[in-house]
Amino acid sequence: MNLLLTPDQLELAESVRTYLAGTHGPDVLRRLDAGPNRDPAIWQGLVDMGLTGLCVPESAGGLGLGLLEAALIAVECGRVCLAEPLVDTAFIAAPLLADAPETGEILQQIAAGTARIALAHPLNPWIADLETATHWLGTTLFPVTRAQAGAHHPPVAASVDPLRNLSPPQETPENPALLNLAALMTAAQLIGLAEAMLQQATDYAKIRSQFGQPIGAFQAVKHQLASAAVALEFARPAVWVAAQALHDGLATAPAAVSHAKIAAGDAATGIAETAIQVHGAMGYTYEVDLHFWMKRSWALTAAWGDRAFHLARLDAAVIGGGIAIGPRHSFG
Amino acid sequence: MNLLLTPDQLELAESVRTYLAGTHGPDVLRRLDAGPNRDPAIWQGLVDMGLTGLCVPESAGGLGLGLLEAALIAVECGRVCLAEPLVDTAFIAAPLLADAPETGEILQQIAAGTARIALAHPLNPWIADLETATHWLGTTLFPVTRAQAGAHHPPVAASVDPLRNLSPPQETPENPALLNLAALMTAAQLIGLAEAMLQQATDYAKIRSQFGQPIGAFQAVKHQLASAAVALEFARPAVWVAAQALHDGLATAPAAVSHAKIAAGDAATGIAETAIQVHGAMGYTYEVDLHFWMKRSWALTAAWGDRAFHLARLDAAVIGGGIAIGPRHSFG
Amino acid sequence: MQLQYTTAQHKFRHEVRDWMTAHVPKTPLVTLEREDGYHEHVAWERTLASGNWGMVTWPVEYGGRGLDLIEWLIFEEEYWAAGAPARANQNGIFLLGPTIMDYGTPEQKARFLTPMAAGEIIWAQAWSEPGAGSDMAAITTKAIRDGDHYVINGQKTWSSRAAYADWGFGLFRTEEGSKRHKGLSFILFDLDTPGVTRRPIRQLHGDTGFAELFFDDVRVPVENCLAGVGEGWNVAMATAGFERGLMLRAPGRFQATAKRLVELFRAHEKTAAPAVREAVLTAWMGTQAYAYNTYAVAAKIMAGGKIGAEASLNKIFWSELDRMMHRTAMQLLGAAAELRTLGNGEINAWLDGYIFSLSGPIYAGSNEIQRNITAERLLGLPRVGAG
Amino acid sequence: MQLQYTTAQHKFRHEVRDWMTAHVPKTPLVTLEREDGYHEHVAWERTLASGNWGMVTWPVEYGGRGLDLIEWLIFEEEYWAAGAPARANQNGIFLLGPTIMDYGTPEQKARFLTPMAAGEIIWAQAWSEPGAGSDMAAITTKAIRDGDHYVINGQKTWSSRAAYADWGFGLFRTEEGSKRHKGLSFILFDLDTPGVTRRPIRQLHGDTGFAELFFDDVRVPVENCLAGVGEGWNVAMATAGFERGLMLRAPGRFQATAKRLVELFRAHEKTAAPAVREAVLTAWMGTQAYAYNTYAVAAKIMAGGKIGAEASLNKIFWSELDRMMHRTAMQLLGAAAELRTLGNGEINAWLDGYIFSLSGPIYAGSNEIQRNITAERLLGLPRVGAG
Repeated sequence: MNLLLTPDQLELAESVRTYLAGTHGPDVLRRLDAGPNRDPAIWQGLVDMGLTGLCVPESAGGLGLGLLEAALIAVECGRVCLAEPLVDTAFIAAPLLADAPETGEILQQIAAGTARIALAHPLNPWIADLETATHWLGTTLFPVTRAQAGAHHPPVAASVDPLRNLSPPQETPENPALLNLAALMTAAQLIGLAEAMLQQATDYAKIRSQFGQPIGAFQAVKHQLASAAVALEFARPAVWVAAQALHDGLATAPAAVSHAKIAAGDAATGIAETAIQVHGAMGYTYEVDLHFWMKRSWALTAAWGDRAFHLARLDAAVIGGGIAIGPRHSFG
Repeated sequence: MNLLLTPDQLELAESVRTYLAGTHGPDVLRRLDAGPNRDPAIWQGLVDMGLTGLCVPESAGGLGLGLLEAALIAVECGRVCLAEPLVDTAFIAAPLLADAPETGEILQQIAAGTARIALAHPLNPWIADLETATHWLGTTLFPVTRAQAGAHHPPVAASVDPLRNLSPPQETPENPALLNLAALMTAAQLIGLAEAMLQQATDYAKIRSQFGQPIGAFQAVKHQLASAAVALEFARPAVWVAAQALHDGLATAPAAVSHAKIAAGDAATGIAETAIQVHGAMGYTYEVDLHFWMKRSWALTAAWGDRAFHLARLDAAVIGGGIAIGPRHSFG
Repeated sequence: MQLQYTTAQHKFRHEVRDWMTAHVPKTPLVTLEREDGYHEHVAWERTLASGNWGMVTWPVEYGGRGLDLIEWLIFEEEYWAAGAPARANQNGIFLLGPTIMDYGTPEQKARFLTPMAAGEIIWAQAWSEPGAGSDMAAITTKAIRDGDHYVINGQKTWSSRAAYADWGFGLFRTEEGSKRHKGLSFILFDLDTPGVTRRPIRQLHGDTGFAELFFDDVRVPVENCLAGVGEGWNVAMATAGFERGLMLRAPGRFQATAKRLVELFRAHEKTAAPAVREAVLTAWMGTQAYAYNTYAVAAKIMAGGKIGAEASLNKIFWSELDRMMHRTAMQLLGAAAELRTLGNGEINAWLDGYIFSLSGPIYAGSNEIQRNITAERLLGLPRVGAG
Repeated sequence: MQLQYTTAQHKFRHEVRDWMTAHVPKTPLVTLEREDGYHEHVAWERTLASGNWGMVTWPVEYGGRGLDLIEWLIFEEEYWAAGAPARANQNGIFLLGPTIMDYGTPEQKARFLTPMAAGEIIWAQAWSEPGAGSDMAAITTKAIRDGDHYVINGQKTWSSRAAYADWGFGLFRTEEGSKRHKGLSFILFDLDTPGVTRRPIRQLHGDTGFAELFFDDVRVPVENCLAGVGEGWNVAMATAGFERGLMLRAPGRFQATAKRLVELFRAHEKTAAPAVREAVLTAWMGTQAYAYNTYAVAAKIMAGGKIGAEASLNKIFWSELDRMMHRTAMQLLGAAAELRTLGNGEINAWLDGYIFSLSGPIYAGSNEIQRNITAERLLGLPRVGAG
């Protein structure tokens, strides 16, 4: 029993954080918002970092790392509000395909960055990043036809998030493994989004002065931000545990994933409200970067099973008796 | 359409507040707590003020005032944490009996203070103040037999509120009119309790110093107390409107009563938590008077229909379509 | 206490209802935060004025109907029940108008009030500056007397309606070297005066409702100063009182939101989270309580009373209630909440409403400031320490 | 990350479980806050010690088992799952003990630790004074050196366990005229020393758990001073660190509460308010998150790390979670919530638990102080302004 992240895991996350901080700042988000909102150069950079192959077996040219490592990188993707479909392709589709029989060349193509995989599930009223995808995955993998790729003009569903590209849904049956993995990775991105918004609000509170002192010196501001820090502190480990439980195939994994998704979504949407309040009127403008993170948070909180969906799953597990609860059952 | 309290109503409430402030301070609560917790002298004082006859028709020797006046006095009873069963006898039983056919001498006895009426309803797992009552009221009025009066030794149900005397329940069918009136008057007492607790916390915050200033100068304390003031400001009118609606026999009265009971209970229990937090360790002691008000608040919040009961009634009215809602229906 | 409307009040309600039924646009207008939508909303202001519904509580001589506050509440209930558009002239009719009536000269009243009620001149607010948001007394923009003009230099920001409106009003420092609340004057100015530059600010939702205003030697006639020179702070506080107080947000607006929320809930009842059901009931209770409170305050004012710091309780309550209602709606919409237009092709008004509701606890004096006011002026807690 | 227990850990868990099954009193003890209950709980401490379960993480030479923190967490899980009593010696084994191990002389360790683990000496805290609650640096009680003794004069209050315990520890001003954090020393004293007067303080629920302590020329040998003279503040902060940090509240305690809450909900499901259902799920999530976090911190410490200001996040979280769970239970009990004993004759433990949970956000450093620490030390916000 050991819940510590390993030095290797921390170093991996650190290196990706450093790379993204240097190459994917708010200026990039504004550029993407102004023009075409996907950029092959950014994608190629992620490929060159080896991130597309993170969960691809070494036999297929990847790093063969696990879901916890993937979740740690998903956090970093959320932290910089990454628009490229790295998480969907490399951290959700790849691990699922790696477990599938007969996958042909797709894993090599994912690792090489030549495959981009969109994900479909009946829970989502749309499919994200279909038009730039080479394949889409529901219960099995399909190549994306020109018709499908073009399916978004018209009509693409416009998201409040200017960097999200949504197309009409693809008919597909439920795929529980896909749902759990996607919900987990969405929770991980929400942690990164929440951490970034808390950082932005904290930074602003240090430099914005009113009544002769930084607003961050006022207890009213301090305590709002402190409460945000508490929410994050206790949402994070729920995501790590869910990632490891899903990786280990534990029976409690679905409940752990729902817990992680709810906790991360509540932290992100709650901190979004705190962050705009701390920014005041500035936070209500498009000129402050905050809005990109807020909008991504709203989108991801409801994606891959909204709060009500995951609460209902927990309800069946916790109240319905689906899992053992109490002091002896911290981990099942 | 006029939601203003009349000068007469305000003056009446003011005079009762002044009288109770002078005769029923915390010292009295401590004395009652130490000895027998009812005091004929206090009761007689209320009788001499004419309060037992407030809702008794003038023809029967009362003042013939309405439910709104009674609710205003019930607030004052809550404010001083009154233990004598004035509200049950004079503001709940009396108006019900005044509307009943054939009431014999009971109204005169209530006005004269010689009758004390305990109230029974299947919703309550106990009956309050039975042992000092002359009668009990369910759907009809019964004299209290010695056996019943003695029914509390043994076993009386011990309330967390040291000034509440609970006896085992009396079998009785439901009486909707009793329930609505009792829930309304309970809500009114909760308003008074909440106002008193907010006042106590505010007074303490002005005199208790830490870090070289009154704790009330800290924004963290200020904002907790300000939020308490907001809760009270918008619970109060719900009680006035419910009182008038019940008095007028409006179809929306039951929903208005449930609204009032929930809002007043939430304000009281929430302000109880704020008040103890502001008092710090002092608030956790029996030596500070606050605990009397907190305990009464917990008891009354759950009495005469708890939060869940009144929410369910509102649910049927608002979501279930039992009443008209929207901008045109502020008052039905 | 009297919970029944008079026959006259019932009659008035139906008069409003009939007019609204006949005149409220059948399809919702484009958002007021966009230029095309702004003009649609100004046209609506003029339609209202054509029916003499511009500002029912104003005296008849200024284009009002001289109605009392209860009639105003009835008007607002019917207005929101009819789904009528937002008021482009909010700043004028609810904030500046009452201020001019209290502080204006007869000439100023004649000159400004009638076109205001007629919707001919739309007003922008110009309170905040980059360094003076919650701390409005930190205003630095100067208006220096030069003959029969003031010469204004400086910058205002987050000025609502300033992107497209005709005139603006705000506080300016008329006394050089003055500090804080002293030496400020309340000045009205034509937004097309040479030297005024507007820079529309894009808001969260992408549209441009408010703007930055740059003043470069802008000459404003001295007769545009409202009340005495140096009296600006008190006049502004009175205006802010109106804003936070009774008239900025009529209960009908929120009761209409609560009703739509109940309907949304009914449509999503099966998939709603447990607490959402309770939130919907809380929304109804909250909007009713806000209505009761407003009717009581209206009666108090009609009886000669005033609104003081209680205005802060109001502002905290409606802004946090409105945010809660829209947050609840976002939860009910689930995965569709992020979509700008819903399946039926309709605009996702709940999303826009949620975004707008996030500004409620910020504008018109942040709720942190309101809680300070509540604690200090209503509860009498000491001012020592950080606000 | 490794979510599986080792065979040895499983074996240990079962060893604890078997012992608890055999020894935990079948009927709940009288509350620790009453004299009779106190003695029942002290007897339980001695029973624990007889099985060498007094403090499993302590070194063997002091009567511990020298187990690691994961084993401690397993022990606590079994302890709370078995419904074992509250720990009368909490102050000693979790707070003072570790402090003595870090700062004590060999003599002090030998003298105090073994009887502590054996449950022979029960310890009381003596931090607060009437004028020094949240602001502990305002302590004024003096301990003036006189030969080989300190002479203590002054008053402490809200001293937990002081009504009945054997010894106490606290901070005293050993340097006359010193201010704030300077000139304080950490001193241990026998509560039966001549000149010590205990005045038990009646608590909210009516029982007397904590007490006021009056010191009137109380002579305490200098060797009872822990760490250097004037070092008291730093030593106390370390102790407070333990208190807020890992060991004061083991996750098992709250997981047991959450489980009982789920069972209570199942029994009242039909009449529960909608939001209560969600609160019950939130309780489970919260207690699980607290367990995950504690396991992670334990692993971090085992790997040589330290707990810093994160301890404040912990204290805020568990205290507000515990209050929320008991508040929810009170709602589920409805009209029966106010009853001290329920229909089945059992004590209404939820009521007592709710009352106790209200002290959680107050003791061990109020949550207002914890949020200041979080904002200033973890987020780096400025200290200027009111705290």
